[in-house]
Amino acid sequence: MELLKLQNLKMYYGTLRGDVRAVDDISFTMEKKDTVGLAGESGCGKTSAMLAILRLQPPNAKVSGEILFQGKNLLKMSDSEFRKNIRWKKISTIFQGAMNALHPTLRVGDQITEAILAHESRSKQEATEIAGKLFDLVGIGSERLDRYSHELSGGMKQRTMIAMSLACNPELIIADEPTTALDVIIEAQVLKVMKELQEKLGLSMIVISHDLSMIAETCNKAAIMYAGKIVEFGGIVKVFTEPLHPYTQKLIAAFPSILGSMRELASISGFPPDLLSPPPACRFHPRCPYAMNICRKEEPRYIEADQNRYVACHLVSR
Amino acid sequence: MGFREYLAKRIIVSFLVIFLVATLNFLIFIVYPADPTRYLLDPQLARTPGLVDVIRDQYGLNEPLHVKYVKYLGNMFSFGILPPHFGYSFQTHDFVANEMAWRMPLTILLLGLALVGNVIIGIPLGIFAASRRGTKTDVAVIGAGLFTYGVPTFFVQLLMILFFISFVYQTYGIKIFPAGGWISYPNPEGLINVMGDILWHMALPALTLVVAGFAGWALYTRNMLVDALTQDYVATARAKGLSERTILFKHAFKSIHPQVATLLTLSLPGLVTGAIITETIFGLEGVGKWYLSSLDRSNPDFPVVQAVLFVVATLVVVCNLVADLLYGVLDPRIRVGQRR
Amino acid sequence: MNNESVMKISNLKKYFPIKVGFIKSLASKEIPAVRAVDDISFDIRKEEIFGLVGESGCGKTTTGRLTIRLLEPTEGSVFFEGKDLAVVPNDVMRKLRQKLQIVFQDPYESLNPRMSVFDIISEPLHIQNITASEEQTRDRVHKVMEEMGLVPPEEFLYRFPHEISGGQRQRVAIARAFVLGPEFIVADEPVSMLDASIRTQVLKLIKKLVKQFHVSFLYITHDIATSRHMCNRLAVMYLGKIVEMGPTESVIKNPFHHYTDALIAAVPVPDPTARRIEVVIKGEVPSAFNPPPGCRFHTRCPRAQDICKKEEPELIDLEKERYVACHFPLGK
Amino acid sequence: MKLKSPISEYRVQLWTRRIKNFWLDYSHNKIGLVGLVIIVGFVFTAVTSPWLAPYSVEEVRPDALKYNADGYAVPAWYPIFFPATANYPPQHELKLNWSMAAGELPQSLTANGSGRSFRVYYDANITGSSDPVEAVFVSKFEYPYKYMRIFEMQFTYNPRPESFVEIRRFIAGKWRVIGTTGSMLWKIEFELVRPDNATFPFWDNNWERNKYVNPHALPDFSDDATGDTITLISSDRTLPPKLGYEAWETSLMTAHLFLKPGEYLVRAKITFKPPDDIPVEEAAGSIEISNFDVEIRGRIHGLLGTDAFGHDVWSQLLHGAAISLLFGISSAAIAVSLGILVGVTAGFVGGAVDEVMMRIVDILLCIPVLPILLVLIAVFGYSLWYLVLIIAIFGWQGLSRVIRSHVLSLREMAFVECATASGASKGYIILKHIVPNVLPTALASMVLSVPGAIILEAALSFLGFGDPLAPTWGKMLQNAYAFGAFSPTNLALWDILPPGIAIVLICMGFVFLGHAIDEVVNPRLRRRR
Repeated sequence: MELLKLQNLKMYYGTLRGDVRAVDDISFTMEKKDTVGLAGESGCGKTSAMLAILRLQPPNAKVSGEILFQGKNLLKMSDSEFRKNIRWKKISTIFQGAMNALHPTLRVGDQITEAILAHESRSKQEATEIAGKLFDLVGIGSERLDRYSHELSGGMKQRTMIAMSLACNPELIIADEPTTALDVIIEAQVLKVMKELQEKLGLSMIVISHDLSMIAETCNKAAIMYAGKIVEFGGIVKVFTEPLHPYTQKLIAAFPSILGSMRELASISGFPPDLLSPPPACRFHPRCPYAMNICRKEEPRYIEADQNRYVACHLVSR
Repeated sequence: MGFREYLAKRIIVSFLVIFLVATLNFLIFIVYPADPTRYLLDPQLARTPGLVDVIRDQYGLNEPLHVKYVKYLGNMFSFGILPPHFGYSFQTHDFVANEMAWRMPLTILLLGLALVGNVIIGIPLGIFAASRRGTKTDVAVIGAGLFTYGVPTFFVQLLMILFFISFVYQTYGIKIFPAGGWISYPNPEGLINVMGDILWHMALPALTLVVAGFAGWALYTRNMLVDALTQDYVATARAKGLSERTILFKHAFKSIHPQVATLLTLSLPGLVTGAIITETIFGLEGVGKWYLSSLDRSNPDFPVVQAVLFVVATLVVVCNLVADLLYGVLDPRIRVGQRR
Repeated sequence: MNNESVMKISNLKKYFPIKVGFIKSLASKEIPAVRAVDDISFDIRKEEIFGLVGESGCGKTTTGRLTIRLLEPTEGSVFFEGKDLAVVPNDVMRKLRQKLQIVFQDPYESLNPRMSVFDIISEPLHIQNITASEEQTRDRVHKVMEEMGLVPPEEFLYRFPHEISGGQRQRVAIARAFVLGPEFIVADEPVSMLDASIRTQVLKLIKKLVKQFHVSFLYITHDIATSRHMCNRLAVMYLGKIVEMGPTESVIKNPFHHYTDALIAAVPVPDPTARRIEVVIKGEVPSAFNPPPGCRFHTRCPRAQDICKKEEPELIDLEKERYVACHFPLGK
Repeated sequence: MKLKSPISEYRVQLWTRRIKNFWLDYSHNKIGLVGLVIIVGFVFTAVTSPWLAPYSVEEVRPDALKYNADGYAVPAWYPIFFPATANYPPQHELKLNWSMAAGELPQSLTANGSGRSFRVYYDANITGSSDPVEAVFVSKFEYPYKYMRIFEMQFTYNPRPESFVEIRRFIAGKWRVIGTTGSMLWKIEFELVRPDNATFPFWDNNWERNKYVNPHALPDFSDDATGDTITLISSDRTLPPKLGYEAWETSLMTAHLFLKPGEYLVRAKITFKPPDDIPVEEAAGSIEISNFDVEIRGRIHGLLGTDAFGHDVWSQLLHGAAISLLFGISSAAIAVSLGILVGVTAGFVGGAVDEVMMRIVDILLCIPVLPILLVLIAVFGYSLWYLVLIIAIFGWQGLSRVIRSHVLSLREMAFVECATASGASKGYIILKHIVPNVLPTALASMVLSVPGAIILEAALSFLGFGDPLAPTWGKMLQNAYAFGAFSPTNLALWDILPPGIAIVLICMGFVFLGHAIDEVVNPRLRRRR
């Protein structure tokens, strides 16, 4: 069964100079136990998409389209229903930069139990026990429940966030750049914890990152975003080994690998567009080496190129 | 450096500050050229040989500087408990402490009422505005706060007098507030009546201080809260499905507690300033008015000025110390020495 | 590239004293210090990009600053053109600075927001006072901007840093470093703040400049995968020490030190089909304020023995320019 | 490709662009524009006040003796809102002419002159009668107002027996002139005639005489009654009793005297008669009466009425603008300079210097300023410029903290290290990198600290610790408060509200301006991407 289905999701930020089209008509579907990687460069709208799913968008954002979660449209839900039934209980998150995502003057344990108490009718003691188990699970140790966040190291904070995201046994976890700002070895440790939990608990996740390597390691599906649009979506192996969209091709080739033989790194000429006035038609055409006339005139449709492979490019649709 | 060591350092510094203030306080009146005997005495009598010296002796004005200084320090640091109780007032020819003893409670009452009023109106209003960021309520609070910044308190007080006293009372005869002073004449009978009467007289002055100040408090609180509300941990709390109330009070407001404590201490100097003007305008016989009249050009009363300055400085320093303590309790992160 | 060395660093140390309470400082005689860089030696050759990798807090950035004397070393020497930069008088150092430059990680911080691109790039010329006329200044700024791909220069001259994109800023920062015609440049994570699609542009620019102007780079990074593409030789730092050093490809393919091994194993790979061996070491980097005795890595090393806790291993030449500081090197 | 223009031209372009960009950003800020308009308005007022104000500073200072109108005269537009004030008299300063009353003059009198001064000659010899004769002079003025409170009348009389009678004796069959003499008794009565012909005598002198003159000697006038200028003010002690009122009933009295609009008549009746002790034929002389001025103290005056001393409020308000602006800006500028100096020094030098400076700032921050200022003023003096200095000295602490922390972060910025790496000296870095980056903050903070200084000065003036000679708004409020503007009889809103509102307005102007500048100029608030 489909766990989450985005249909024509749009999110525009109203600014004085016009609408910034941060997310412009994206669609994808994920099943239970899927781990979808949402990849793209900074400012491509991946974090905005996450905020839209969590309904945490800033007040100047306009969201349209459909977000179907287990068949229910999240955007049509009332605030209180969404808050009580979906947030954390069904969909939880691991935020970017755990040092800021944890409250500075509340004990980390309390921050977890508070989430449990908000959604489940349990006693304070039970909640503390659950939190302790979660801490053991992510490898921090339940004895650290009464610490403040500033007393934990960066890796431990990130683990705390992971433990917190598991507090109410959610159906879906959205992780926004979960390992950015961590050192390589700590990052590997955290990723290992995430992968283990994924296997053990059968989690469904959306992982948002600018780092394709990280997505390659953790996900089974990947969505590549460029300038507010998903340009390619599909199974992780297919997307990485046989990329269809020129942007995906270039982006993957731009990532250096520590394994295998040395290869030339690809570069993409030009700069990412301003989402206030993105290029017309295909948004990638000014930087695309294969740009044709039609690319400048017509926006490519987002089509199913293969089974469960979606792409938006004139090269493919022709 | 531990918190305890830090606190010990603060206490030592505080004591030094008080000492420094006391010394400056002494020096400034050495610099002042006027001779108090000039206005202590009837000009006729001043010609009487020896009388000036007698008076000067009585007030300890003939002693050498260092003796004066030591005596002065003794006077000050005994805090009015040991004689001669902050020295003799030139005006009343009595111990300064005796008069301060009944004036001080009046001032503390006034400032206490004003502070409590500001806090219980301003802070909730600020929270309310922050929770409604971007709405008209919020804009109104911001506007009022900015407005407060540009409006002299004494002008607000004059306007209130104009309205409540000149119009409502004196023109239309409706006596909501008394016309001035701190107690009715003749004095009411019985302790409770007296207390009530004093409170009634305090009401309008305190109210004016609240009116002139609450919007500033609201704006500060609002700004700090809005800052806190845009922090990532608030987004976390929201994503956790906590109610807006919990987010606002448990998460956002809790994180600004230390700043509120700081704000409280920083508002003290302003309050003291407010006392002088308010008491003068409303004719309250508190320390502020007393202080101002003691600075009268033709008839200055130095011992009073010195005593008041010293007591105020001590109070402010002590309050700052308390705030430091509070800060350490409220913020587990306390990074020593990096307050504010 | 030849083997002539441009810069030779030997036994370099940098300790940062820590502020302690007055009472405590009376109690202990020794002034406690963070040993950011603790006795390291290496040399950088002409036209070489020398990579310095390690996790945050390992002392690589401090090393970079020490090499061009942005920090005063506690001990040791930095030889450049036969002079020890650690002890040369200030006026000589001032002249030498023409040949030593630095490019920083964050292009948002390394450009003064109140200065225009022209002012930023021409600033070193003013400081060193080497152009005779305004025209000369102008021409040199123009030339260097063209080299950096900031064309046409007129379009950028008037702009302020916040008006140009991240990639362009980093080019401006590099232009600024190149305007004096340097011989040695410290590049402190020059691309880590840039997007993947821009990153390669800048990396290629640096490689081009090395060839064209015969400069040497000290390339500081935490990203070992990128350093593989950039550096001729690599030194791996851990807690203020160099634990391994050698030609890049050789170090990556065949690490001798357990830390290097773990570091390489931890790097994610942009290839879902690759199944790499998971050697995830436990724990986090200990504090540099009180580093472990003996081999500093022994607290986390999977093969630590008693000797590792007591005796500090020397950095020795194991084979063909491959230096390692380990009692039990991998594969030996 | 080559840059075509020389670098100096490039600089001009850069600055033009900077200013243009600043203005583009600024002009989007509505509050900022409002603030700008307010401040420009006040600056304009301050610059033009010497020409714009109806009265000069010296004319409206509390120590100025001349009245512009009655104390607490209402503004001219008041009757629109308060019809009761409709018939209030404006300031009248009439220079009236005398004329003879209708009817024949007695034979023994001749009058001479016109308008401002008249002279009456008396010669009893003509009729030989010893009966008193009288001359009546009148002066008229139209008075269409009501509710007069104070008036002032002034006239001069001058008995001058310059025409005297020849003393003739019948000697040797013919009249011979044997000497000259002139002597008379005279009296002036002064009365006001209301339009309804009710007459109120309100001044007279007793009979006076000029001296007998020795027939054989030259006239000697040394003991003569001399002339006098009589000033009659309605509040004179003597005037109300004469008219049957108590001394404190002055305004009642004037209201009664000037009851109805219409033509008022002032009558001066001069009576002559020969003294008893000389022959009738020898009685002669003259009196000159001149300069009849009537001042009716206006109860309605100008744009904003008058203050307690009868001085024009509008003029004071205009003159106050210059002082407030000058005061606020100069003390803020000095304070900000100190703040930059301390902040940059503490932040850049660091170490013990920083520690000591910040401790001092800590102490100064928690000291209540006003009590200290009061002592300092009491001890050292009340001059305005002195006030500027001490307010500035107590106004830089907050900014120096902000600047210090800013400098601390700037010092660690990569671009500073870049400059160092290029061989820049510390001085260069401070001047080229640190100061330009803190200046915008300092500028905004300077603008924002102007209101504080203005309010502090107003408060000090209000407490009577301001410059006694400067017409500041705080002083206006003090005078209003101290001299009865709040009493229900006066309720001089025009004297209370304008200075207060002016303070509020100018402060708001600076607050708005400062906030807008802060928003525009502070890169923290600029979006990074």
